[in-house]
Amino acid sequence: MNLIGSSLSCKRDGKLIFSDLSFKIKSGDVCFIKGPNGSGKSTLLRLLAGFIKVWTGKVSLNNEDITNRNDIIYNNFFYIGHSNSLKNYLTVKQQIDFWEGISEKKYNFESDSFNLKKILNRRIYECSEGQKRRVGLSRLSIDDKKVLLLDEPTTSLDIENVSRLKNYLKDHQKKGGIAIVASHETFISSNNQDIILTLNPPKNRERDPFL
Amino acid sequence: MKYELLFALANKGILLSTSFFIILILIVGIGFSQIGESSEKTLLAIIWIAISLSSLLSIKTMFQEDFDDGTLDLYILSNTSIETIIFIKSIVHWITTNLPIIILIPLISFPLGITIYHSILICFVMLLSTPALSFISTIGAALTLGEKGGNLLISIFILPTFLPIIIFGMKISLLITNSTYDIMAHLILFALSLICIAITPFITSLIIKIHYT
Amino acid sequence: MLDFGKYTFEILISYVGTFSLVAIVIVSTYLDARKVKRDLKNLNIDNLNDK
Amino acid sequence: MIKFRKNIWEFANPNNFLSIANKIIPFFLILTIITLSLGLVWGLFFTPEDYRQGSSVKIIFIHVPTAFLAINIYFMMLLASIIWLIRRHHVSLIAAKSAALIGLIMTLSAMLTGAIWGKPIWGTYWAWDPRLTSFAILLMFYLGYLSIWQTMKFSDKIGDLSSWLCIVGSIFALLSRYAVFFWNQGLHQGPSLSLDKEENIDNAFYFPLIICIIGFVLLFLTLLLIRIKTEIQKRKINILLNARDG
Repeated sequence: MNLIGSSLSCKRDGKLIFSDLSFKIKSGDVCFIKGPNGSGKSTLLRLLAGFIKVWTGKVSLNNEDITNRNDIIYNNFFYIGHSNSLKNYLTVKQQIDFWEGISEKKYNFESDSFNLKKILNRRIYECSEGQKRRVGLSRLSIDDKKVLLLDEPTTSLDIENVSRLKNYLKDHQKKGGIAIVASHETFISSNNQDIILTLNPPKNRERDPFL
Repeated sequence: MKYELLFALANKGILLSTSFFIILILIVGIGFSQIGESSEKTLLAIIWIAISLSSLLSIKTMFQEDFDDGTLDLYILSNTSIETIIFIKSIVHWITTNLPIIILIPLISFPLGITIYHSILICFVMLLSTPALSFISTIGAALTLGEKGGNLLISIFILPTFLPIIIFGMKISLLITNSTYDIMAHLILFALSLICIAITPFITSLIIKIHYT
Repeated sequence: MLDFGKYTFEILISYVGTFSLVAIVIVSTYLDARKVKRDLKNLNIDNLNDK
Repeated sequence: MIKFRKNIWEFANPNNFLSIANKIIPFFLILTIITLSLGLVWGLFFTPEDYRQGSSVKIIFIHVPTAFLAINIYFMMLLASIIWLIRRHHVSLIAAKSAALIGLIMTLSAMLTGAIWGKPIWGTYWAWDPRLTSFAILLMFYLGYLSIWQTMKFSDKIGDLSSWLCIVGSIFALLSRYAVFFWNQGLHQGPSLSLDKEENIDNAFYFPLIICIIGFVLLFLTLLLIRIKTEIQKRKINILLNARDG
């Protein structure tokens, strides 16, 4: 499996966010997106997740053009953004039930990658930020898609849980999946094969029609 | 659907909208009692205004919560189309805000001078028309998505669009209290609300997608 | 000169009313245009100074 | 010299639009002043009194043009919004935005003159006559459209939202209009102007009225051009400011 982006650019509200971005990711790779704040890390992830239309360029998965093909994206891509998609008044169990209902798959409580057993009956608003993030990340193992798009997954996680996430990603690597992570730290640094994608602001700005 | 209902129930929307309705009716009733001429016509107008106002009550939270906490992202990425979700959300909204009010109407209007038979007929008219109100107001909710304090904006945008349904509804209820029945008007009202129900999820989904580009 | 019998007042009011309403638009348009023109001028001078 | 242009979409480039607008605004201004003063003076001083309505019939020379514009400006906004949604031409969006205020004012003055005219003729300033109600409905949708621009910052997203609001608004305005017409036909006479000559009002009123309508349309166009020009320049200032501040 491979994911190729060729000369991608994205426009948001009339402004070019990034341009001429190319990458090639094989199965088993973890790709880290780097760049200063506001350089479009989240935008790139949301673009790959199909929220934002590609302005120019092409994304292809397994040599098939999937630019703006949301049906294929839904079946292969998993996206988790800054927010954890949690409802305050549900318990953790209900929240997981809800996600299971949406994706029609089950959370594996035996391996319990995100250590949720202890807090299952807690209401979400009673959880700490780190616990909320864990619950949010647990959607990873419910959906079980091939391409993971993670936006700052380690925010407010402690070292133990970061290592859990690492383990999960390593498992995912072994299964031949792809992960694209926007993060300030490369947290799987032992492996030299990680691809690092640096986003720079576009150089030659398009001429604005109003000027 | 099950979860949506659960979410809505957890928000205690039912209690809010029904108590708002009752308070509105009582206040206007007391106000009119000072003048000393509350007829069943004014009562009807109050009921229609109250029902359209209360269907706008919790509309702002309909997409806003999901938008803020990212659940809307999930919906858009899931296999279910966004139109279906809007449809389900509007129906749940109708069940939680308008249905209890409609059930209340005979209880309220009977002591205030409309015969029970007529008030049940009026309830029937409302059953036909109020779903459309819930559906139309989703457009307003989608328009002001992500806007702080959009509640006022929603009412500015949406109350005028309630007009056709309210005009027909009022007129039919007036006819009913006069014991005349205009089947044609009933049919047109029903057709109107069906058209609204059929079209609005698509418009709303288009508007929601604007927030994602 | 302006004598239309019974209805002078009505005609006068409606003409004056309409034109004062229209004048609101005209004046606001004009003021807006003038302000924007001035801003644009200032901005261009600033840009020249920068260079 | 203005070159002959192959298609109308060339106007969509703000700079082309600006250069053309700069050239034609003075002509429009002069034409507006001439036609408007001609029509109004003719209407006010050189028309006979109506045998039934007396001299109050002279209000027609503002009432009809403003009412005509009030409705047609909304149609224009609808068209411009649709063009923006489909072809994404900024000038079109800006045109819709700039027309809204003029439309609101036209609606208001049509209602005002209508009320003043209605008092001596129908004996009431305001009645829930279908046409009056339609204007009330129109007023509400103008207010809604303007409020979306008032409350939110200018961006393409807001442009999309306002265009959808305009489309939804026109659907429901039409529906409400027919809902109103379904029940009663009202006090108003039929259309004052139509191709069918027999229904037309008298010739003595007809020509000044036509001139007045043309004058008001020209007034609208001039104002619209100036407003669009200002809006484009505002966008320019914004962009320059952004570029300067980084």
